[in-house]
Amino acid sequence: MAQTEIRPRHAELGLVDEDVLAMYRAMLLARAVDERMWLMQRAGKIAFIISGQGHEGAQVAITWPMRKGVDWMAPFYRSIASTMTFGMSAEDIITAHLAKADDVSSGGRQMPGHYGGAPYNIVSLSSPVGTQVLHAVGIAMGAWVRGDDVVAMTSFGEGTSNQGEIHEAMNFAGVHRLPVIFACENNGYAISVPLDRQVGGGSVAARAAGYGMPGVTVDGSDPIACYAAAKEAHERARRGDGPTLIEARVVRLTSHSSDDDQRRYRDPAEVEALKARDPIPAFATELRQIGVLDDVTDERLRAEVKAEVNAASARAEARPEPTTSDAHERVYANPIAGSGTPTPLEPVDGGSH
Amino acid sequence: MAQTEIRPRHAELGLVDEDVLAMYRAMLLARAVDERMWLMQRAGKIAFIISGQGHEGAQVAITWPMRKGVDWMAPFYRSIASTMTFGMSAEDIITAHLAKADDVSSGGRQMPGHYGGAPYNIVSLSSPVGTQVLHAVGIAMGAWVRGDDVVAMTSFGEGTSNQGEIHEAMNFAGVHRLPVIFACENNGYAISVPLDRQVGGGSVAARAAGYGMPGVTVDGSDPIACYAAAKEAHERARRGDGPTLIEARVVRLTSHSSDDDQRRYRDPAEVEALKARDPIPAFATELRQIGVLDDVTDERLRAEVKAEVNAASARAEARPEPTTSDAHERVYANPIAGSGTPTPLEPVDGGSH
Amino acid sequence: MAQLNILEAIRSAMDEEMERDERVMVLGEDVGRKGGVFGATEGLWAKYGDKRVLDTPLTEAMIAGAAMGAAVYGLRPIAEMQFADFVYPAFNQIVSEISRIHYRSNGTFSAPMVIRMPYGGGVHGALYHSQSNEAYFTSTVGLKIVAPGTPADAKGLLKSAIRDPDPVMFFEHKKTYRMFKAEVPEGDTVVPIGRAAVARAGHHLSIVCYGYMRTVVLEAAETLAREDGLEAEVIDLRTLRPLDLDTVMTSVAKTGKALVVHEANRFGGFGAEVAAEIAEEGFEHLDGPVTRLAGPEVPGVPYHHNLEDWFMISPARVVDAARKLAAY
Amino acid sequence: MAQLNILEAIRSAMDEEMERDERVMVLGEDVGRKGGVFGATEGLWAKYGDKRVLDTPLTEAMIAGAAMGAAVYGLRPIAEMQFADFVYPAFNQIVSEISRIHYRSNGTFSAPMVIRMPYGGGVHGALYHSQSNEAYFTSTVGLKIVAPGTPADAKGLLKSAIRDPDPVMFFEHKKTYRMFKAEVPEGDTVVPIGRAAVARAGHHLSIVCYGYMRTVVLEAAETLAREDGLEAEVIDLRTLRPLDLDTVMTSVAKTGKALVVHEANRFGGFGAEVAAEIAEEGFEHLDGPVTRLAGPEVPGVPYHHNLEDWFMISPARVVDAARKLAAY
Ligand SMILES: Cc1ncc(C[n+]2csc(CCOP(=O)(O)OP(=O)(O)O)c2C)c(N)n1
Ligand SMILES: Cc1ncc(C[n+]2csc(CCOP(=O)(O)OP(=O)(O)O)c2C)c(N)n1
Ligand SMILES: [Mg+2]
Ligand SMILES: [Mg+2]
Repeated sequence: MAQTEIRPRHAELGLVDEDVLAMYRAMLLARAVDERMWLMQRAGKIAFIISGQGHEGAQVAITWPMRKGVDWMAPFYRSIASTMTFGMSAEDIITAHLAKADDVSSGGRQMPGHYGGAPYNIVSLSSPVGTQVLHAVGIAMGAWVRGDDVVAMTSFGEGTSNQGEIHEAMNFAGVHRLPVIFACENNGYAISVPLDRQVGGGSVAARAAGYGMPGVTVDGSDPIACYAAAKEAHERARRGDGPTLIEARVVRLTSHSSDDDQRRYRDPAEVEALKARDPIPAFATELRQIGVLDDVTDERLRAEVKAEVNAASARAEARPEPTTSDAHERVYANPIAGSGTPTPLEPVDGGSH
Repeated sequence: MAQTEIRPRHAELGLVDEDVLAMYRAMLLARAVDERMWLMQRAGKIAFIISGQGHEGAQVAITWPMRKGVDWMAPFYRSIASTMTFGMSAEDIITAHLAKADDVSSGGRQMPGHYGGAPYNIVSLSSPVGTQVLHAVGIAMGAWVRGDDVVAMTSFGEGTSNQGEIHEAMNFAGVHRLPVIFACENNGYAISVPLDRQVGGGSVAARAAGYGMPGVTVDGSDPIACYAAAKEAHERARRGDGPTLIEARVVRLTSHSSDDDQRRYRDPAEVEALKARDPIPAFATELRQIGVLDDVTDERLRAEVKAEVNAASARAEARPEPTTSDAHERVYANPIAGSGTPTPLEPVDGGSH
Repeated sequence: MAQLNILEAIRSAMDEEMERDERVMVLGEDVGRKGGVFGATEGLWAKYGDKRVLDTPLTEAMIAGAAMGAAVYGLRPIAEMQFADFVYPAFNQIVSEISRIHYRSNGTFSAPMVIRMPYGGGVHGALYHSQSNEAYFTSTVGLKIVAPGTPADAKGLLKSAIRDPDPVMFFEHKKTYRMFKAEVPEGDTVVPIGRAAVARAGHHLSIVCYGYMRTVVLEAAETLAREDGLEAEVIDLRTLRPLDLDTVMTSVAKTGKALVVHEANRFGGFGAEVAAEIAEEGFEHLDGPVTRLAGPEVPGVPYHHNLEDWFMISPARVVDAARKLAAY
Repeated sequence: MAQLNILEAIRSAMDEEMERDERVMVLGEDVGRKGGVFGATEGLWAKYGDKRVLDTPLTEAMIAGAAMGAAVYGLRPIAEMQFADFVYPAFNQIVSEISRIHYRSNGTFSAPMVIRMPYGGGVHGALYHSQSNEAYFTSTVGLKIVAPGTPADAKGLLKSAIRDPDPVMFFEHKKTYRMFKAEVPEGDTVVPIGRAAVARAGHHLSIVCYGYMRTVVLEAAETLAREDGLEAEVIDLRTLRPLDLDTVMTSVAKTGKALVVHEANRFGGFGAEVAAEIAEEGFEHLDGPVTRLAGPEVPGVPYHHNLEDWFMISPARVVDAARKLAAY
């Protein structure tokens, strides 16, 4: 399709046109799911939503080299596009948000945004930020000890990059050249606290040098640049050359979460300016420029995505709610009788109200 | 005294000959106290000793710019020379090791090596490595909030530099340009684990860039180089330009502690080679070369130091032992009656044996 | 007297103490311009500026450890943990350092500081925004632990905590923040640390609780009175460490029966200490077993409302447990 | 039957399990070439190599968190904390992550791993090399907690722990490491998690203990028998979570009196849970108050031997407490 003089960037990286279109579609789908979550939240169907809007370009592209069923991922709460690129379906995501009984992430036990999926090699996420980074490193350590050809990837924000556990994780990965990719999605804010109050010196990537690993900063609104960094990182990990820290500069298009209102701490002008860095129109423009995308295709993809989200929502909503009969189960893999081991709660009659 | 052609390094830094001689004497005194501790340990008077031998050059020189009664220090367990340079006496150190009732560090409550002294602005040290680094940063924060002209200094090993709290401490200091000096005494081992298994990339100083502060590596067996770095760091802190990370490459001349035997994990040749980097003969040679030290002075200083340690030991040994009458006191500054607040233990008659 | 909710009471305690004593400062995540994720520090940043109301990086160990350093230096920091669930990165600083510096330095250093933490469930926060993790701290010698249940107690106890020369962990049940308003004395009124309150007088059994459970238990007590003619005496501990056992035992000596209620899981919960003390001290008085009513043995409050309701202690469950005990 | 001390028993359990199952690995500070600061892993590095016996950087959060990642991935890591006192940097990983991943993933992930920790005082280790901090973990749902008191139990329970699909915290009292040798069954003998042992039969009172206290209490029991004609039944809990209340209650039903002994400070200690359970379950049987004997309320074992002796529970103190209770 491409009619440009120079070879398009993606071709240089070994991607064919179908690949970049598929990436674009993945971004559209993640955005559509995300937007649907907000609608459902406003409709009172979901108590809480934490969004990935603005991060999709980086997430799709950095996840792209990851091999499904082989590699592993320890995501964070904005990782809608990452987890979907790595195997989760729109229905999985929506089911988790609705906290249905058979939700693959947690069976309704966790809040929205706490992704996980044993079938997908996606490690179940908790809320304290940054803990997952050590899990990815532990998986990489496991693979290294066993001699398995496995790469682990983990994502986190720039505020989170200051947590001590991240330091310990990166250092350990650096010492043993473990096959792990650290993807920091730097959106400039940790809730209300801006980058210059979070990261001394302002660069997360600059920290890589202190662990003996490469640190690269990429424009997170440029999926091809992100892919290039991730491809290299993935190859490096597989070669046994160790970890890479990728800092993707992205934008947080929404408030921190549905509980936050960013107008309290961010200029209207600043918020307005974010739109110019939305990765989806940016990528669409690029794909049009290189002749990979046109109106017809774009409309077809958007229609497909919309239909997919509609169908996924309908199916997800129809799934059963959790009941309390097994609420005490699956606390231990091997429950041993004794005090402290969960048992069913006794029913109460409990007064007339 | 100096008769050399070029201006001696210390003069360039504004130190007069008496200063460098005083530094040399401080190193000798710290070494003598340290050696005395080992003797007392072997004699069964002290249960445990953790040594600063090999670190004295860096410790004396990095502490030198610190203003007594104004600045603050959060040391680590090897900081015999640092704490003595900052005000503790030989008698204070020996008394602490003997765990006497009026030991300034802890009144016999803590193990040897856990320095502290309210009269000296030296924050009481615990054992979990690295915790003290945040205290120094907190003091610097306090000074910054109040507008006080105060510098905080803290010391720790290269193994400890990997602890998450160090990352959080340095980053926070970097963000707000707090007046603090981070002195990493890199002796190449954390007990038995060598540098290349501890620090990804092998350089602690390289981490400073990731916090937006200068990181300098100095030869810890070269007191003048250490002083130069510390002087600059102290001035930077006072100017409001923020923290500095100094990595001093030192040697650990002894086993990790009296509980350790480094021959289990270190080559005899490696251990032998350490002596060449002992800062005390190295500094003596330099001082002789520049004409500041001669045999007479050296002997006088050594005799003085020996007498000082003898007198200090005698006085320390004569001090009273702690008794149990107040063992439950000074747990709370403001004890409030109630369960959980310590009370005296009831005496027991308890059986015939 | 002003009518305040608990959140307002907490905010006004901080404001008044910052006004009164310039050594008092607030630090934590989002406490500055945003005013905290629950709004506890709203307005303070504008009033006291960037340094005394300090937005820190997202690092709890640093918050606790730097607060301790500043306290040792002479300030009176109030450190906010955004949620009690996120205090664990600071655990080392709290239990190794903050709680121990006074003792280990033979009383020559101290850490006069407060750690404020929103805790508790019933807010759709699931496993990591609902924890009642007081038991990790109540066993720690050197700390004082406070968990108020009313606006007046929240304000008066926070003032005491800020002025206390020892480190105080201040547990704020987030479900109670805006739950109700109540009278709070105007002006500089402190509530002493270490004193329980008789929240309701009664003589059939004693129910011991704290925090949000005070509200739940009081509701249950009304039902018991109305439906069963049982007059429960409700003790709101307010301070968990040190424990005001005198007030508890005075009640138990009268009623002969004790029910201890808390939201956290039962095994190893703070109720174990209260129950064990009552059982040992009150052996002569008890005419029924010291009974605990606590959360189920699962690792956190689950999210789905069916599951969350299952987890939380309701007035109905208190009524049920009280009836069984009273029938003894 | 071999005669082993506790340290040898632990080492041989690890060795045999590593031999049996190549998924088992050891990681921690100085566990490799040095063989651990107490020698627990001596010889394993030479036998199993650099990766399966992995010297980590000095970072406890990393040790616990990476072990969990590896466990999720399919390995069976044994993580060593050099001293229990230094586990706190890993507290977040243990209580937020390791204990909860099974529940939060609805049973689809688990963390089959062991955290070994030398704990306890009486070794001149002072505040930070003497802690009995089990109570921070026993209240944590999702963990299993083991604290053996004999070589056979140490070996058999460590084998069970390594094979268990859940995370197990394994408390090794460092004073007992080389204290005595005793018979340990040869070969692949496991001791099940969750079962207490009657260490000594008796009928006058029950004394409940674990770890090093088993030795102290047994010595006291001999004195009581000899000097007072009192036959104490000694229950060694061995596993703290889950608690084998059946064995405890069988004893208490017989004796009518229970003394709970541990080394950690009393307020909020694990003994509170044991005492509260006995008080509630055993109300009908008790003819004396459930009594706790525990360490004093100071923030750690002090260093000077006068002070350390003051802190530690001695047989004499057990005798004293038992006499008072028996006289009830
Ligand atoms: C340990 C911990 N502390 C605090 C929080 C509350 N919290 C959730 S997200 C967040 C900000 C994270 O910022 P960043 O890492 O930059 O990621 P972003 O949300 O911007 O993508 C905070 C403070 C938490 N979840 N965990
Ligand atoms: C948190 C913690 N973990 C483990 C230990 C045990 N320990 C004491 S010193 C030490 C090694 C420290 O090495 P380094 O930081 O390089 O300092 P050095 O002793 O070499 O001067 C270790 C592992 C400890 N004190 N604290
Ligand atoms: Mg961010
Ligand atoms: Mg070292």
